[in-house]
Amino acid sequence: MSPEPYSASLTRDPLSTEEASRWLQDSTCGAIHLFCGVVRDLNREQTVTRIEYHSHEPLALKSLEKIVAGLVESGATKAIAIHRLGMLEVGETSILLGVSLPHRKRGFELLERGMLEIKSEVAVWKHEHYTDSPPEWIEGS
Amino acid sequence: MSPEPYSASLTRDPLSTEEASRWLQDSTCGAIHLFCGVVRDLNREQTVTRIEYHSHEPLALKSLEKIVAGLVESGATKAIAIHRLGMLEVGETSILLGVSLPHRKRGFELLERGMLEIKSEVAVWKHEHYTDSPPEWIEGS
Amino acid sequence: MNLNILLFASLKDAAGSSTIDIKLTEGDRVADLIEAIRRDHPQLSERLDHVRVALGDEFVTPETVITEGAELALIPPVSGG
Amino acid sequence: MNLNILLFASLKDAAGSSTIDIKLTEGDRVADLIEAIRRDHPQLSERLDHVRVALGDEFVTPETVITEGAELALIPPVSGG
Repeated sequence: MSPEPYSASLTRDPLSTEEASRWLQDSTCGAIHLFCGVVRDLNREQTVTRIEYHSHEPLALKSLEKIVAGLVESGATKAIAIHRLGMLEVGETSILLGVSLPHRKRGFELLERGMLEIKSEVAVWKHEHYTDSPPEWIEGS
Repeated sequence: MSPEPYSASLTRDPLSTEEASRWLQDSTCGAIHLFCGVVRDLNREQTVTRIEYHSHEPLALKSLEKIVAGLVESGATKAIAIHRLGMLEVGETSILLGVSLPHRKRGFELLERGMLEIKSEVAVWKHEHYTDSPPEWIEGS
Repeated sequence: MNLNILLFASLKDAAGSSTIDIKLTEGDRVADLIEAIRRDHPQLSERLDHVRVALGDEFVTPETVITEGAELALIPPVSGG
Repeated sequence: MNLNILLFASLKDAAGSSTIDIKLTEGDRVADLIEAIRRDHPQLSERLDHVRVALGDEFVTPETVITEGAELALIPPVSGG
């Protein structure tokens, strides 16, 4: 039995582009695309110090799996998505989405579509912490 | 004097997405996009065993610099391109292009544009090696 | 039947708890659950308009019939990625 | 003046060398260089149609005047990335 050509996971550990890229590697593929969503220091005009990511884990994992399976169905040879949970500092990666395919052309749009789907479907919420005010839940993005 | 927000280089060493991603990291950026061009085992219906990348180095470096500087001018906070030279095996990364920016939206098109420019402008040539026939120069792509 | 509903994000804060208990009748649907929550937990009411309901690891529609022991969750608009 | 022209990829193979020597006259342009190569190195001729010329680390046009000691290179269509 060959393993699935897609992989979805939730983790509390730091994300590694190198590991994702190794997982995506395939001798038929000339292109590996990676997107990293990163905690930045500014949101809605407030200075962000860190963000805690909460999740309904079974629901989030199921959606994430559907999304990467959909990318493979649409032409990716392999697709991987890893969402990090827990408390993240500015500069840390919260989401890593990657695809590999024979030629790069379709990869850009597949990655963009995957990110839109993750942002609208995956049951994860940001609890943003600020320098000057109490933490807030972000709902909708 | 602050360092340039773009970086272009040619190297004979393996490329690392992790290093590129670290270089791109910036506290104002919520998005890091990476593209890896990888040696694949099939081109023009021949089985490729490995590819040697040759270059007019000063010319290639200058073009690569112009391209990443152009990506910054068009909205990337930082941009990096590293082209590998010498003999590469199937699965090894020959080009790594990356951008970081506050929001992901424009990153996909910037990366796509950068790759088109690299493919048409940078003085690098593939010398492809095959299982069943002598190596060939690839000119134009 | 008694159901224990999972809450997330601002709903959890508004309820002061990560779950609420709701009493439903055999044959009740997801839409009835939402009405029951509005009635029993008025402090959640204004947030319910944008909430989706999940059963286990799947989203369900307002017409879905709820059965005993269902693992239900209220899902506010997500903000992951 | 004598110029040493850098060759790459299939041009290098066709010439059997990574450089060729070309004699030009003061005031000659890049277009004249190409004509001189066609004449002195006919085995390169058919490949010259798609070649660009670089001076140092910049591409130049057929009108560019060539000066003594110029570091010229013939650049076939590239295939990097």
